[in-house]
Amino acid sequence: MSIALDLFSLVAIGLGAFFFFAGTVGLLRFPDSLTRLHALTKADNLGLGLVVLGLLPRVESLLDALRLIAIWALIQVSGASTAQLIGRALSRRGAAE
Amino acid sequence: MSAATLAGLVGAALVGLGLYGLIVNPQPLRKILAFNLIGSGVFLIFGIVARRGASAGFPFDPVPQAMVITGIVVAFAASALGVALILRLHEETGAITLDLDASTRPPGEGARDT
Amino acid sequence: MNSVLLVAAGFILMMVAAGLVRVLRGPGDVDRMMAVQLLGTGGIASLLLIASATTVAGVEDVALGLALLAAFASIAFVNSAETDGPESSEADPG
Amino acid sequence: MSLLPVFDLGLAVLVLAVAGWTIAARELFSSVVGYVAYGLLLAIVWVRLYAPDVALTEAAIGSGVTGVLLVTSGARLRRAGEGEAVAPGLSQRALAASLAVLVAAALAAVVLLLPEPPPTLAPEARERLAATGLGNPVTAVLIAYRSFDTMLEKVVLLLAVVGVWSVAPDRFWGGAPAPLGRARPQGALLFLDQALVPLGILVGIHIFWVGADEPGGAFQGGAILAAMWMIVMIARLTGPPRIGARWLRLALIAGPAVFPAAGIAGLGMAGNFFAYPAGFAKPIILFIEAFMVLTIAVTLPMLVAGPPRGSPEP
Repeated sequence: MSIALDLFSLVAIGLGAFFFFAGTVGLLRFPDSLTRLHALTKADNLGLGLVVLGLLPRVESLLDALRLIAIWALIQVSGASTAQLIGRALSRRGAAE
Repeated sequence: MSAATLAGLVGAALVGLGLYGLIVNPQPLRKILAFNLIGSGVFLIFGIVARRGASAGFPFDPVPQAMVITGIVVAFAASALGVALILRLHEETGAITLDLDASTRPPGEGARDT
Repeated sequence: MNSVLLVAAGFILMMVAAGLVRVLRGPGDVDRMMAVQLLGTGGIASLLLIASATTVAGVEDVALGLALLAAFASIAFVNSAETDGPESSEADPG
Repeated sequence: MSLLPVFDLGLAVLVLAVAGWTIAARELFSSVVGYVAYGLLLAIVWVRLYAPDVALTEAAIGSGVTGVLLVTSGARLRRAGEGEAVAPGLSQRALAASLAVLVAAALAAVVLLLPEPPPTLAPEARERLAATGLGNPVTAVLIAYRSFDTMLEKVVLLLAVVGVWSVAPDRFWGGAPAPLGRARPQGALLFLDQALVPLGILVGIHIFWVGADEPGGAFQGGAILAAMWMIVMIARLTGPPRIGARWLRLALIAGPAVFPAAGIAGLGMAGNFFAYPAGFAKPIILFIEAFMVLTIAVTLPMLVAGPPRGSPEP
C-alpha cells in the first residue's frame, strides 16, 4: 500500500515539476506577453496542483490536508484573477500604442 | 560549511551590496530600498546566531529570532516615514534627489500645495 | 523518498528562478511581474516539498501566508503600473 | 540528506543575484519587482534557518507590504512628473564599492569567527516556557521575557504614523489619505477581493491564534490582516479612513496602551512590572496579543496610505 502511495506521490510531483519547467520555458521563450501569460497560468495551476496532490498522501492529519488544499485553492483564485488583470493591462497598453 | 555559516556570509554580502546602493543610487526611494537590503543582511546574521544557538531541544535560540521579528517591523516603519518625507520634499521643491547642488527639474504640478 | 522530494524542490526552485531572467530582459514591467508571480508559486511548491522532507514545524503556514500575499503584490503592481491610463485618478486636494 | 548543501548553495547564489538586480536596475519599478522576488527567496532562507516565524514576517512585511509601499509611492512620484537625478561619477562609485567590500569582508570575518561553542539563551527560554503556558518560544520571548522591547516597538509604530501624518500640509489635517487604487477597479479585482479577503481574514486570525504554540503570532497575523485591508482599499471598496476618525485613533493606540496596562496590572497582581500571575499567563498574553494584532492591522495600511490628502470635513 505504502509503495503504491509513494509511487503516486512520485508521479504527481514529477508531473508538477514538469509543468513548472514548461511554464518557465514558456515564460522565457514565447514571443509576446500574452503567450507568456498563458504559459505562466499553466505552471500556477497545474504545477502547484500536482505537487499538492502528490503531497496529500504524506500528511499526518486532516487539518494539514485541508491546509494544503486551501493553499492550492488560493493560488487558483488569485492566479486566475491576476491573469485577467494582467491581460487587461496588456490589451490596454496594446490599444494605446 | 554549514547552512548557517553560508547564510551568514550571504548576510555579510547583502550588507555590502546595500551599502553600495545606498551611496551610489541618486533616487531617494532606491536609497530606501538599499537600506532595506542592509537591514535584511543584518537580520540574516542575527538569524545564524539564532541557528547556532540551538540547544535544549529547540532547533534555534528564540531570543535573536524574536529580535529579528521586531526589527523587520521597525524597519518597515522607518521606510514608511522616509517615503512620506520624500514625497513631501518632492511636493515642496520638485526635487527627486537629496543632492541640493544637482540639477533638478523645475517645480511642476507637485508644488501646488505650497 | 525524502531526497526525491528535495530534488524536486531544488528543481522547481531553480526552474522558476531561471524564469527571473525575464526580470532582466523585460521588456515591459508586466513581464517582470509575471516572472515574480511564477517565482511565488514555485517557491510555495518547493517550500511544501522541503517541509515534507525536513522537519521544520509550521512551514505549511508560511506557505499559506505566501499564497495569500502572492496576489497582493501582483495587484499592487497592476494597479500602479496602470495609473497613467485614462482613468487615472487622484483625490483632488482641497 | 547530502543534497541539502547543494540546494542551499543554489539558494544563496539566487538571493545575491536578485539583491544585485534590485541595486543595479535602472528604474525604480523593476527594482521593486526584484525586491519582492528577493523577499520571497529570503522567506525560504529563513525556513532553512529553522525560523518559520521570521519567514512569515519577512514574507508579509519585508516583501509584501514594503513592496507595495515602494511601488505605490513610486507611482505617486512618477505621476507628479519625472525629474532627472544625477548618478555619482566613477571615482565616487569606486570609493563606495571599496567601502562596501570592506564592510562586507569585516562582517564575513565576524561570521566565520563566531565563538565556539555558541552562546545561547535557549535553555533559559525552555526552562520557563511552561510558566507562560505557551508552546512557541519565540512568542514567549516577544510577549513574556522581553515584553518591554515589544511594547516599545509598538510605540515606534505609533510614532511612525504620527510622523507620516505630520508631513501633511496644515489644511489637510484630519482628512483622509489619498486612495490607493484607481477610480474604477476592474471586475476581476472585485472578484478577487470577494474570494480572497474573507479567507485572508480567517488565515490572519488562524496564524495569530496558533502563534501561541506553533510558528505564527501577533505580528504575522496582524500583517496578513493589514494586507487584506490594503487589497480592499486598492479595489476601492473602501477608501482610507479620515485620520481624525475616533475608531482609527483608538485602534492605533490599542496595542501600545493595553501593553503597559497589563504591565501595571502585573505590578498589582504578581508584585512586579510585567509579571504575569501564575496560571493566568497564557490568557493575559493572548489578550495583549489580540490588541497588538488590531494595532498592526490598522497601522501598516495607514503607513502605506501616507499623509492625509483630503479636506478634514467628513
